Order: sequence, then structure tokens, then C-alpha cells
Amino acid sequence: MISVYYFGAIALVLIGLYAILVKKNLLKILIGLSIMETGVNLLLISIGYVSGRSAPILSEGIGPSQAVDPIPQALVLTAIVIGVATTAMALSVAMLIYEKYGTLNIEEIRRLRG
Amino acid sequence: MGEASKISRYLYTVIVLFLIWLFLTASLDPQELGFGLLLSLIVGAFTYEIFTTNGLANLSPKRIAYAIAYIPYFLWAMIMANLDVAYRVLHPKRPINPGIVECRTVLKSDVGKLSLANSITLTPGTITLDVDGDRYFIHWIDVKDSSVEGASKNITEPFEKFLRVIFG
Amino acid sequence: MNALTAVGEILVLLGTFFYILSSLGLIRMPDVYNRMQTATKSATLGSLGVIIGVGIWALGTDFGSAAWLTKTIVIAVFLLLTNPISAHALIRAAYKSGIPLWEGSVVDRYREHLEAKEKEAGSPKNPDETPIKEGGVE
Amino acid sequence: MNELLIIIFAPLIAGVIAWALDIKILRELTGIVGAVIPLSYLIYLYPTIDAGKTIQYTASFAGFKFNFALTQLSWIFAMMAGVVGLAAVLGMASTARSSYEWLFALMSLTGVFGIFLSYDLLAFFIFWEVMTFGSFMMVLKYNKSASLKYFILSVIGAYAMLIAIGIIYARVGSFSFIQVYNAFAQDAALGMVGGETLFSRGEMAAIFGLFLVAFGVKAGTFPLHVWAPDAYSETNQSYTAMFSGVLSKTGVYGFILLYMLMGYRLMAEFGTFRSVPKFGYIIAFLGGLTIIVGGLLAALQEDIRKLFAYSSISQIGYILVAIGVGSALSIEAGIYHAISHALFKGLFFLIVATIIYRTGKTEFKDMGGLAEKMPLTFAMAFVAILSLAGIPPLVGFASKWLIFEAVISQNMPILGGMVFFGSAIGFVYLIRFTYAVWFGQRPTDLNDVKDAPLPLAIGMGILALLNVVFGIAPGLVAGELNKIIGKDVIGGTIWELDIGVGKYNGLLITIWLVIGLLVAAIIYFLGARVRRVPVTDTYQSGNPVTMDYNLTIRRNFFLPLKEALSFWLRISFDKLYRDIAKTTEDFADTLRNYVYNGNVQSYAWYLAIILLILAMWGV
Amino acid sequence: MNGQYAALLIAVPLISAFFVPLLKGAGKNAIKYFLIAVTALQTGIAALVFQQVYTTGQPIIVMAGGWKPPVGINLYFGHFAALFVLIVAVVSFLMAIFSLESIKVEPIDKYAMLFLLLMLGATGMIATGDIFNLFVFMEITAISAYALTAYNKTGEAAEASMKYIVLGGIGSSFFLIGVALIYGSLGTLNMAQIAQLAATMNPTVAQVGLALIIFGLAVEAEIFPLNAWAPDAYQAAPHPITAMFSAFVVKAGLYAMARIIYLMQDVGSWGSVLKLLVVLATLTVIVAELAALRQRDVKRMIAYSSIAQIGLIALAFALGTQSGVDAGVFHMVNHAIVKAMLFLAVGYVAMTLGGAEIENFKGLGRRMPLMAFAISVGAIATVGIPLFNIFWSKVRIILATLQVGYTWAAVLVLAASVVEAVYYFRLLHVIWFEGDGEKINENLAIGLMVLFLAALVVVIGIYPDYVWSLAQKAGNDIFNVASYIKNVPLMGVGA
Amino acid sequence: MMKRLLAIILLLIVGYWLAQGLAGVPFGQDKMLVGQYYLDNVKQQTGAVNAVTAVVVNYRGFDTLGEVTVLFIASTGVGALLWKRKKKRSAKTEGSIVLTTGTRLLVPFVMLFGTYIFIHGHLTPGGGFPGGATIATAFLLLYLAFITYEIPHRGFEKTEGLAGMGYVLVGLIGLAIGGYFLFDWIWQTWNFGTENVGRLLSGGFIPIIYTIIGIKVGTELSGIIDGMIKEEVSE
Amino acid sequence: MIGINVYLALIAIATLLSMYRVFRGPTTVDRLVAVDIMTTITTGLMVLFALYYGRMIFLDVALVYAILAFGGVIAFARYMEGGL
Ligand code: NA
Ligand code: NA
Repeated sequence: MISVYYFGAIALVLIGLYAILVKKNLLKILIGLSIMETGVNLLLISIGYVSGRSAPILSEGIGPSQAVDPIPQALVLTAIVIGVATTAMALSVAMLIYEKYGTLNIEEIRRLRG
Repeated sequence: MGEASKISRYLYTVIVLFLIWLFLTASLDPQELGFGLLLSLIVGAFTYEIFTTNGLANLSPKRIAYAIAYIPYFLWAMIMANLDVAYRVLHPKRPINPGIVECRTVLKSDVGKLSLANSITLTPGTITLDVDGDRYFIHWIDVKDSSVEGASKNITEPFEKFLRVIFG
Repeated sequence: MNALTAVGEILVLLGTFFYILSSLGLIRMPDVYNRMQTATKSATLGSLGVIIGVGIWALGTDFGSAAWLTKTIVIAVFLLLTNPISAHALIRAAYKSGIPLWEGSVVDRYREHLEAKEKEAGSPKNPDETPIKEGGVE
Repeated sequence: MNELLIIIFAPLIAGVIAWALDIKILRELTGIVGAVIPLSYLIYLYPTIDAGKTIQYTASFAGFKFNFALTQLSWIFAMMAGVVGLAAVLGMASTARSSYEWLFALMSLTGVFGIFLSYDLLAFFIFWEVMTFGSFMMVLKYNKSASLKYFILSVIGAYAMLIAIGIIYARVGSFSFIQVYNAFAQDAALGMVGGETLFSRGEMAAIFGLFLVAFGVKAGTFPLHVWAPDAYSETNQSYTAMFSGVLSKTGVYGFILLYMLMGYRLMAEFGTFRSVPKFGYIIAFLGGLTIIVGGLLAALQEDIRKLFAYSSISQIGYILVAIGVGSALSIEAGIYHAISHALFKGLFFLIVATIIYRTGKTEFKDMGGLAEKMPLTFAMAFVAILSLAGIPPLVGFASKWLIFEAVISQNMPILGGMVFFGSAIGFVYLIRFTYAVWFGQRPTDLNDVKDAPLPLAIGMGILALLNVVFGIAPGLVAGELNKIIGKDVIGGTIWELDIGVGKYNGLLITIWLVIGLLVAAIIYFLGARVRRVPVTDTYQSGNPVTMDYNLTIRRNFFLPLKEALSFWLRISFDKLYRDIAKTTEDFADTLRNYVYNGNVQSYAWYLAIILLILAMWGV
Repeated sequence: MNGQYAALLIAVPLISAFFVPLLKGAGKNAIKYFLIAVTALQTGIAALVFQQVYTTGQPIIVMAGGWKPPVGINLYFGHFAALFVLIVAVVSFLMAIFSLESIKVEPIDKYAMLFLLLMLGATGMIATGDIFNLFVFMEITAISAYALTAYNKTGEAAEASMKYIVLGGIGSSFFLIGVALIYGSLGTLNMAQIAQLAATMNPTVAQVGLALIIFGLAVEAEIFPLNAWAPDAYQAAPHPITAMFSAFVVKAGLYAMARIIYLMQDVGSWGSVLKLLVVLATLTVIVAELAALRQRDVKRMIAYSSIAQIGLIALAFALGTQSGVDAGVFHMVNHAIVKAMLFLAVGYVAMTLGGAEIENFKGLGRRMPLMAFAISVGAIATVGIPLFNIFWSKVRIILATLQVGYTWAAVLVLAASVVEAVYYFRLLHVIWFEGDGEKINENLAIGLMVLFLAALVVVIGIYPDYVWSLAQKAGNDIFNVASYIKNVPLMGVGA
Repeated sequence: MMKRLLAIILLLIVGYWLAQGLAGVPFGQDKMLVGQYYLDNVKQQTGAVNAVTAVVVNYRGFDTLGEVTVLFIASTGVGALLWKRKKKRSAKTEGSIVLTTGTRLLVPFVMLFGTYIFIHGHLTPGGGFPGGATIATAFLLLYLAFITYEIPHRGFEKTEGLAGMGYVLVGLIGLAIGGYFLFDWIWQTWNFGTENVGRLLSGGFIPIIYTIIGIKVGTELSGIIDGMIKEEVSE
Repeated sequence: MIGINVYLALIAIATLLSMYRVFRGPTTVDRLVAVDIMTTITTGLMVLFALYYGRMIFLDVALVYAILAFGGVIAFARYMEGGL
């Protein structure tokens, strides 16, 4: 049986994708994207978890055999920052779009096609 | 109230920051202390101008004593407030009588006004909606007196006797 | 079990109670102003209880150290300072974004104040003319 | 540098130099040199080839092994290309207008040489492309829609060939003709005994079909001929001499290769009917249809360029019939006709080039009475007309006669009928050309027309001479052709062709003809003093010939024929292709607007659908 | 010779990008010349790396921080990376020069930084030997590409960038899920070690992980239908950037895809992934060619053409044979040259004549003969005429496709090529035989650049042997996973 | 509605597929290979107590350099896209005295805490990114409270650039001293702080890099905030 | 006494309860208030987790979280009243 963390992570990914697939407002789509990223990060973290072990900071009595995998945590740190960067870019592009098109409805933002 | 000298303001800022550092690290390791001092000096240099006008004058014994005395007083008020909240939340009829009232304060300093506002927010049935000069606009969950004087008497005055001393 | 853990746990227990109270208030109150009335206070007090409680509780454990207490105090003070500020900012936002008071509200002095101010100024004040104040706040 | 490479690349290099120089006269000279060099080398290498040797050359290049060989067969085709190419280049010296034309005309000549000298499929394909590209650029300069049509069909043909080659390569592991031949031969043998063959029946059909398309396009086989009339007419007519005379022969050459490399295998797979391989019938009957369609349409043209363009198509039909029949005799006959067609059609197009160069006119209605003004050109035309019409003792007769004999000897009356019909319709359009251009009343604006310029005249001269020489001494050609097969399929002497069931002696006929002409001349000169009447001053039934009458032969002369054929003329493959193209474009538009609809959400759905496919695929 | 200096290929663009803010006071032109200088330096280093790798025949393994793989992240400059990093640098250098003339929109300093980081990202994607690091470099590439796509700050540019962001975001999220699965199964992120252990993986995990990674990369690699962002981005981006997109950004994604596919060839479902990819690649070619057919905007038309060529490369890589990979790499090189030239010329024409609509190209042969010449050479090369470079690689791809037995794919791809021939034909006709106009003075530097690229096209077309031998070595680098594993000095963690 | 339904069905299938994949990677199981190596060797090889930090800065330093770059790109990109010849704050309502005063009191503390976070990166969770984000929050508060506040742009941009260069330079010094880019020469060559593991002055170049990152991230995020918060002023 | 697990569970429940308002609204400020409360409670939860795991270092995480949450809430609040 799949763990609740995995389940939550996949659920977040799917919820995010759902927002991207059905929401008409660009900001909601971007929020969907962020939710998806969050889900992925949660998944990464969950993958590195080892039952009964603690954070991989080898102080306060935690030794190498009592810590969880440090790699996914390191990866998630990177992934989070990348997510922030993407979101920042996306928001400024959205601002630009709003400035030029006066709308954030994706049905109307389609001057480029064909 | 005049502005204190830059050095005084800077030193005051550094002292406060270093104290916070001590609380954060709770360590007497010289490496920590040294870096704490260094960082306090650096951060203080960037921020003392917005942090304080009074500088070291804030550290007068009287003010500190009143500040310490204010803590239990305030906590008590806060606990009362929360029991009041508990009553209203848990009562099936939700007995409320809300509105926005105006109060006046005698406090002059900005920090004093902030403390008053926060105190009001955290105590029985009131939240500071806006402050304009000495006029406080307060959302009151159970309006007992909608006049300025009545409201002030109910809401601001209990705190002012402490705050006036602490912040002037 | 020692006194410190006992005191700490009691505080945590009380804090937890207020946390739940806070979220209930959030659900039960009729409008945003009254939700804030109930939720902010109990969440803040709950935090004080839980956080300081943890600090004290930790002192009584084998891994505890003074740092637990000092750090929790820093966190608690931070919340004590910021929670009313954010409540204030939020209620202002609620009011200024045009959310009406609950229909049972009895008085609105702030509306009167704003209207008087507008009449006096003739036009809304240009925010650009208010420069950042130099110097501290005391 | 190897002599084969010199033959192949001399024209291209000359073309690039001419293009880069871009100085009048110098570029013409360079171009001519570029055409002379390969021809000289081919002549120089004749003794070697005559001795039954092949000259081989292998180059490792671009990670492939390229094989070249000068065999008896390729020497004949290359000679044809060299001669007609030189004549065309001479013509271009008069008619070409820019260095652009020099570059691409010579590039296509390189392509042609490359095709004939390649000894592997890939080299063949590459030079095929080079030739196509060069000729395409020549057409592009003159006419967009003509070049587009030519281009699309050529590209389709080339890609068809590439796929066929690729399939062969995938199995054989080599492009070399020898290895491909061996593989197919082995496969054929295996197939006979019911063994596991390298290529399946379906693959053989596909390969054959693909090559059929590839070579059919280039040869102008019905129904892939639609590009040819426009392309031949919409370019420099001197170049068309080469285009129609030589380039189209690469298709013919391709069919011959097809026979050589995989004839056995195809026969083994698909069997024979009355000793003719079944796949050959396809080629032969397509050729027959091509004769008829090309001939009829030629008769209906109002533009001399178009007339000869359709005529070319029709003539290629003869060759395909011959090759399709596939007997030793018929293949030799086919090649023979390829040569004679190159010679007379090359000559025709140079004549057309001269007419256009001097008059600026292309339609019958604007012409007439040019014989008087352009006697030399008229003399050339006389040779060409006789040759095409298949009148002895010109080369056209010899080859047509051979084809007819070859077809009849295989007991194929329908094909024979088609060939005969082609000859008949050939007379029809030639008569019109003869009268409408050279005789009758001359429009007044043509009164100052001059005869052919020197380079063109030389070019025409070379071709006319060969038309006569090979007509009088057909054995010269036949002897070379026999060497391909390796036995005397066509017997006889230099002057005489003997195929057992019939004989044709060119010299004898010439002698009779000359005697006849002498008699006629004597009668003419000894006869009553005839009043010299200008061709324009003609009476008919006692009435002066009016311009209206004069025009009848020049304008819509074959209108009744057109009306009779109106039902068939409405069936236009050209239009069919156009409709297909239009449909494709509309479909492309719809697809583009539907797929790239501009909505980011749709695009996100594409991603989601791919995810779904991945999930469902169980990947 | 120790190859650690190859880390400069990462360090130089980075430090230069960080330096730009300090240069801001010196003016726009100073920044542009700085950009040229940095790309030139990068080209020099790349040439050095190229020279070392191809003379010694040994890859350069850069071990960041001195940690041996799989403990540390390593860069792998094998034959492929050495070749392509050089191409990235050279194209960047040319486009830096082009930027001098073509970039007028402010803020130039930001443009320069993003430009350098785009180059850096592609370099890193090609060089890295670590699957998560690949993700990081992919994001560097993608995010700078997002920003550069919108750089012109028109509505269209913002729209295009947004599409790119949304699709790229979905792609990278799923890529990361794939990485998570593979990491969860193997406990390592090093590509060589993944390849080594691939056979031991849980087959379901391997299937899902591989599929997701390919999915994520396919968005960057412009595989249909994940490429819907691309035409818009190509059209809206500043001209030099479009050239870079086509010349190396997409190729980095494509390469990464190929690399990972071949690393995972021991995975059970490998064959079916390839099959699916063959289908998608073929569709990419067909749809893109059809979409280009009646395109009125020449830049967009060439964008579609570029996508189609990418599809062809993807097809080659998806064949799963050495000859396919070699042909794909060869085509990558050729396409990089041709498309750099085309976008350079078309971009220059568009900025000179005020737009890339086909009407603007009327009479170009007379107005801007150099650009017309370059566009013609590019068009002819793309169509695959002998004596031009693409002919060789295209033929090789077709032959390789037929060798594997995907006759249908070869037929469809060639049918699409007919369509390609038609629209390029129309373009050529418009350029040379329609319209008229005064001759315009063409910029010397840009003229020299297009001539240089055109010369490359023809020289490779006439003498493909050298480049083909490079392509073979580079292809072997991708295909021969055993030697890849052998070359990476894995320190045996967990063994 | 149909679309929503389709989306849900599609997502459920995809989700099921992902779950199937994840089933092969059981939750909570020890799947470490390289990870265990890090845990076993981190203290001795890098001097860091926080293995995550060691992974981030030392073992996978390349990722982190890339991460820094990504954020730099975002800040540059936002700056490029929202660039206007003249920009200005467009706030209409002033922050009340509660907010302004609160901000004045909080900013020094928040900044100090930010530095605390990145300087302790090798000992505690956190490091350059959260530290930088914390510092940026201080600037955010200033923007929120004071409607005319602006960060010193020139200085920030230069700091950002210098910090980035600093990071690369540290790496290049590693290349010069130890022969490898991003080589931790402080720990591995100088053996500085070996007796201090668990205390502040240890962890090789981690504190240096985290300081650089902290400053860089702080200035970058502030720059992004600035870029987004302001609007064009028509001249 | 009762045990830390119970507190953790109860606080988690409180967090979830406040989520109700986040989704329910009805106004944006309602959601914001709920988020504010939620973050406050979550801060407490994190502190309690630090105790649960016996790892003081998590307290730093809680403080960072509180700071970022405060900044975020103020930002949204100011945005709502047009103060950006
Ligand atoms: Na709060
Ligand atoms: Na809070």
C-alpha cells in the first residue's frame, strides 16, 4: 500500500495539473504550477525518508546510522529555489501580459497561433 | 523629545541586537559571541537609523522596571480576553454586538502607540483598525459605549498608565 | 517526570486548547471582523502557551538546554509582536477593500472619520508627498 | 585526378568558374570548355572501352564507398550527353542571359555524367539530385509554377528512389552495383528453389514501384509527365535541348539499370507473360500511353516550345515501350531511339531557341514564312523534321524501325498499334510546324529577322550532322549497342541493320534519295521559267490568300481534333495533382490552426495526453 | 594534461555574467563588446577542450570540488560534449556579434547576463554527468530562455514566454518525479552509476522513471506535441536568441534525452520507449512541416522547419542503433550551422525591413543580396540538396531508419520533406524573382558571419568526411555506454 | 464540465500509474547508497555537522552554484521584463503607524536572524537561501510599510554581482590550490577548523559560501520584489 | 501526562480546521485571516515537533517560517488595501 506521503505528493501534483488543465485565469494556472512543484518536492523528501531516523544533522546525539538520507533534502532545497525563480519569472511575465493585453484570461491571450 | 546622538542610537541598536543574538544562540562559545558581536555591529550599522531615536536613553531603570511590570498585567488582560473569546465562540448563540468606535490616547511616541495598538488587539473583544494621530479606530465585538470618552475609558486607558512611562 | 516537564506540558495543553478555540472561532464567527476578533487573540495566546511550554518542557528532558528556552522565548516574542500587527493590517485591508460590517453592527466611527477627512481634503491625499520619515520612532 | 571524375566534374567546375567570373565571353568560353572536356575524354577513352574493358574508380567519401565505372553502356549514354550537352552549351553561348544559367546548366550536366558513370546506388542518387537541382534552378528562373511542379514531382521521385535504395542497402549492406546485382541474383536463385529470400515479395513490389515513380518522373512517363511540358518550355530553349535530349534519358537509363540489377529477381518473383516479364508490361504500357497522350497533346499546342515538349514526352514513350518489352533487341532499340531522340530533339530545341532568339515569338500565330529569312535554320529544321518523322535516311527512322520490329517480333499488337499511332500523330504536328513556321505569309514584323548566330549554328550543325551520319550509317550505333549485350543482336554492316526478319540499309536509301533529289533539281532548273513569287504573295482558288486564311494553320488548326477529344482532355492529371496539392495545403492550414491554436491550456492538454499515453502504454 | 581547467567552461560565463552589473556604468556598447569578448574566450577554452579530447581520444572528467563520482558531481567532456560545447560557444560568439547590431531594447546589461547564462545552461546540460545536475542546468537554460523570449516586452513576447513557462514547468516537474523514482530505486544520481545499475532496477520503477524523464526532456527537445511553445518562442524572441534556441538550446535537450535513453538501455521497457519516440519524432516532422507550409511569417516558418529537423534528429536517436546515433549527431551539427545562419539572416532582414512577413522578402535578392544568398544556401541545404551539408546527414538518417525497418517512418519523413521543399521553394522565389527595390547597405560583420556559415555549409557539403568522423566519434560517445561507464572514475561507493 | 470530467479521469489514470511506479520505492525503506557514504564521512571530509549542507555546498556544489545562478536569472529576468525607463512606487494608502513602527522594530532583528541562519548553515538547518530569504523579508517589510521606500538599486545590483563573482572565485581558488573547481581548500588543504567540528569556525568554506549566497539571495529577492512592486511612470 | 503525540494531533487538527476558512472564504481577506491563523498554529506545531524529535535546530526553522509567513501575510494585506 502506498504511503500517505506519497499519496499526498501525487495528489498535489495532480491537483496542480488539474488547475493547469481547467482554470481559465492565468494566475490560477501559475498557482497550479506551484502546487505541482510543491508536490514534487514533497515526493522527493518522502523518498529520502527512512523510518525511525532523524534529520541528517549529526549533532545532538544523532549518528550516521540514525539519520535519513541527506541527498533528497539537498535536492529539494535546490528544487525549491528553482521553483521560486520560475514563479518569479512567471509572475513578471504575467504582469507584462496584463499590461499589454489587459486580461489574464488564457482564452484571450492567443495572438500568437498557427 | 529630541533625537539622541548617532553613537548612542547605534550602540543601543547593537546592544539590543547582541542581546537577541545571545537569546538565539544561548551559547557562551567565544566563536559564537565574537560572531554575534560582529554581526550585531554590521547589522546595527545598517539599521540603527530606523530602529531608534532615543538611543541608550531607552535603557533607563525606570522604564525597564515598568516594562517588566507591564508583562504580567498584559498577560492577565490577554488571558481574560481569551476566556471572553472562548465564551463567545463556544456559546451556541454567539452573543456579539460589534461596531467600530473611536478612542483617544495620550501617548506620544510611535512605539508607545504601537504597543497600545497591539495590546488593544490582543485584549477583550477589540482590534485596532487604524491609528490617525491620537485617534484610534477600534473594532469592538461588544460595543458598550460608542462615545469617544466612554470607549477610551474602556479600551485605551487601562494600558496607558504603564505605556506612558515605558515609552513616554 | 519533573516539575519543568509538568509545567511545560500544562502550558502546551493550554496552548493547544486555545489553538483549537482559535480555529473554531474562525469557523463560527459570522464575518471577517468578528472572525479576527476571536481567532487572533486565541492563536497568539495559544502560541505563547505551546512555544514557551515547549521551552520549559525541554529543560526537563535529557536533551534539554537553556538554549531551548531562550530560543522559544524569541519565537514567542516575535509572534506576540507580529500577530497583532498582521491582525491590524488584515482588518484594515478588510475595511478598505470594502467588506461591509456585519449587519448587526451598531456603530461605525471609522466611516464618519474617513468621510470627514475626505470632505476636508477635497480630494484624496497624494501618497507620493509623504516621504519616509527619517529617524526612529520613539 | 581520375579521368572519370574529370568527366563528371569538369562541367560543374567550369560552371562555378563561369558564375564567379561573370564576365561575358569569358564565361561563355569557360562554359564551352566545361562541355568539351568530358566529351574529349570520352572520345579519348573510346579505345579502352572498345577493347571491352571497363574503367573503374572507387572513392571513399563522407564515410561511404563510391564506385564509378565507365562501361559500354555508360559510355554510350555519356557520349550522348557529351554531344548534346556541347551542342546545348554552344546554343547557350547565344541565348543565355546570366552567369546563373551557366552555373546551373553545367551543374545539371555534371549530374547527368555522374548518373551515367556511377557504379553504385548512392552515387547514382546523389548525381540524380545534382542534376535535378541544376535543372530545377534553370526552370525556376523563368517560371515559378512550372518549376514548382517540376520540383515537387522530382523531389517525390528522388525520395522514392532514396527509399528504394535504402531498403536495398538495409538488406544488402552495400550500394555497389556489383554487390547489389549479386545479392539480387542470389535471391532470384533462392526464390526459384523456394528458399528464404532476402527480399520479400512485398518489398520487391515496393522497390519496383518506387523506382518506377523515380525514373518515371524524370523520363516524363504518363501520368507523371505533367511537369515536362511546362518545364521544357519555360526555360532557356538552348538548355532545353539538353534537358529534353539528355536529362530525360536518365530516367530511361534508370529503367535499364532496373533490368540489369534486379530484372531476374523481379521476373522470378512476378513471372512472365508470353516470355515478357510481367513487370515489363507495366513499363511498356505506360510507355505506350505516354506516346499517345504526348502525341495528341503535342498536336493541340499553339506554342512551338510546348509542341516539342509534348513531342518529347511522346518520344520517350517509344523508348519505354522498347525497354519494357525487355528483349535484347528491344533494349538495344530503345537505347538507339534514346540516342536518336537526343539528337533530333536536341536539334529541334536549338532551332526553337534560334527562332525565339531572333523573333522573340513562341506561338504559331505570330510566325510564318521564316524559311526565306533563316535558310540555314530552316535546313536544320528540315533534317530534324525528317528525323523525327522517321523518314529515311535519318537516324530517327532507324531507331523507330527497330522498335517497331522489336515489338512486333514479341507478338504485342496493341503496343505495336500504339507505336504506329505515335508515328502518325507525329506527322500531324510536324506538318503544322513545317508550314506554320517556315512557309506561308510572313507577319510584317518579322521582315528583318536574321539567321542563327554562330554558336547556335555550330551547335545545330553538330546535331544535324550526326542525325544524318547515324541515319546513313546506322551500324555505327548498332555496333556499339551490341557490345552492351555482348553479342550481335542487330546484325549487318555499318550501313545496314539486319535483325533477321528485316533489313534496313541507310546508305542505299541515301543513294536513292540523292538520285531522286538530283532528278528533281534538274527538272526544276530545266523547267519553264517560273515567276518567282514571294511566299507571302500566294493565291488560292484564284483569290489572294487573306491573313485569315493564312492564320488557320497557325491558330487552332486542330480545333476539330480538340473538340473530338474534349471528353478525354477534361481528364487532366495536372489538375488532379493540383487538387491534391490544394487539399494538402488546406489540410495543413487546418492542422496548423487546430494544433497550434494559441491557447496555452490546449498545449498543456497535449502534455497531459502524452502522460496518459505513457501511462496506458504501460511504458 | 590535467583536464580540470575545463571547469572554466562553466566558471567563465558565470563569473562574466556576475560581472556585468559592475560594468553597467560603462555604457551599452561596453556591455555588448564585453559579451563578445567573453564568448570569444569561451570559444577559446572550448577549442582547447575539443583539441585535447579529440587528440588524446580520452574524455575530460571534471570533478567538482575534487570529489570522485558518484560522491561528487562530475562533468563529462567526451567526444560529444567537446564537440557540442564548442558549437555552443561559436554560435554564441557569432550571436554576440549579431547582438551588437540587433539588440536595441533596454536593458542591455540584463540581456547580456541572460545571454551568457543561456550559453552556460546549454553547456552544462551537455557536459554534466549527474542526472539532478542535468535538471539544474536544464532549468538554468529554461529560465533564461523564458526571460529572453519575453525580452522584447511586446504582448506577443510575453505570451510566448508564458506558454514556454507553463509547458516547461510541467515538463520539469515530471522530469523531477522521474529523477526521484530512479534515485529512490538506485540511491545514486550519477549517470554512469545509473547505467551500471540500470539492469538491477525494479522494472516498474525503471519504466515509469525513464518515461517521465524522457517526457520532461521532450518538452525542451521540442518533440511533438510537447513542442507547442516553440514556434511562438522562436518567433517572439530577439533574433540572436532564436538562433541560439535552434542551434543549441533545443539540441542540449535532445542530447540529454539521447544520453539518458542510452544509459538506460538495460531497462526492460527500453524498446517500447524507443518505439513511442519513433512515432512522436515522425509526427514532429510531419506536423511541423505542414504547419510551415502556408506560414506568412518567415521567422516562424523557419522555426517550424527547425522543429521538423529536430524531429528528424530525434528519430535518428530513437532508432537505437549506432548508425542512427551517428547520423543524428551529424545532423545536429549541420542543422546548428544552417539554422544559425538562417535565423541570423532572417533576423537581420526582419530588423532592417521592419518585420519577418513574407512580403518583406520580396526582391530581397536585389535589396540585400548577401542575406538573400545566405537564406538561399540555408534553404537549399535544409531541403537536402547534395553538395550542401544537410544532404549527408539526412541521407544517413533515412538509411539508418530503413536499416532498422521503420520504412513507414522513412516514407512519412520524406513525404514531409516534400512539403518542406515546397515552402522553401516559395521563399526562394519571393526572394529572387518577385518584387524589386533599392539595394541596402548590409552590415559588414553580419555579412561576414553569414558568409562564414554559408562557407561551412558548402565546405561540409563538398567535403563531409572530417565532420562525419567527428560525428561518428561523438555518436559513439552516446551509444557506447560501456565505455562511458568505464571512463567515469566511479569510486565504488556501495559496491 | 466535460473538460473537467475528462481531466479528472485522465489525472486519475496518470496518478495510478505514478503510484504504481512509487510502489517500487517503498516509503521509509533505507535506499541509501551515496547518501550513506555522506553520512559516514561528512564530518571528517567537510567539517560540517549538517550533512545536507555538506551535500549542498561541498559534494554537490555544482548544483548549488547552479541554484544561485537560477535565482540570479530570475532576478535579472524580472528586472529585464519589468524594466521601464522610469518607475515609481504606486501605492495609494500609507501603512498605519502600527505597521511602520512594527517594521522599524522588526527589521534589524529579521536581518540579524538572516545572518544567523546563513552563518550557522553547516551546523543547523538553513543556510544561504533561507538566510537570504529572511533578509529579503526585512526589505519586503520596508516596502510594505513605507510607500516611498526603495532599495539602493545600484548598490544592490553590484553587491549581487560581486557576491556571485565571489562564489565563482572561491571555486576558482579551489581550482588553483587544490586542482579542482569548487575544491574546499580551507578544509582540505589548510585543515582549518578541524578541531572545531560542531562549532562555528568549522565546515571549511561552507560559511563563506553561505555568507555569499545569503547576501546574494537577499539582494536578489529584494530586487525581484522591487521590480514587481513598481509601476511605469509616463513621462 | 497526556503525551506529546496527542498535542501534535490536536494542533494538526486545529491547522486543518483553519484550512476550512482558507477554502471556504468567502472574501479574500477571510482566506488571508485563515492563512494567518494557520501559519501561527503551524509555527507552534513546528516548535512542538522540535521537542518531539528532541532537535533544537528545528526551532530555527520555526522562526524562519514565522518570519516569512508574517511577511507574506502583510504583503497580501497591503495588496488588498491598495498599499503596494
Ligand atoms: Na498572526
Ligand atoms: Na503570524
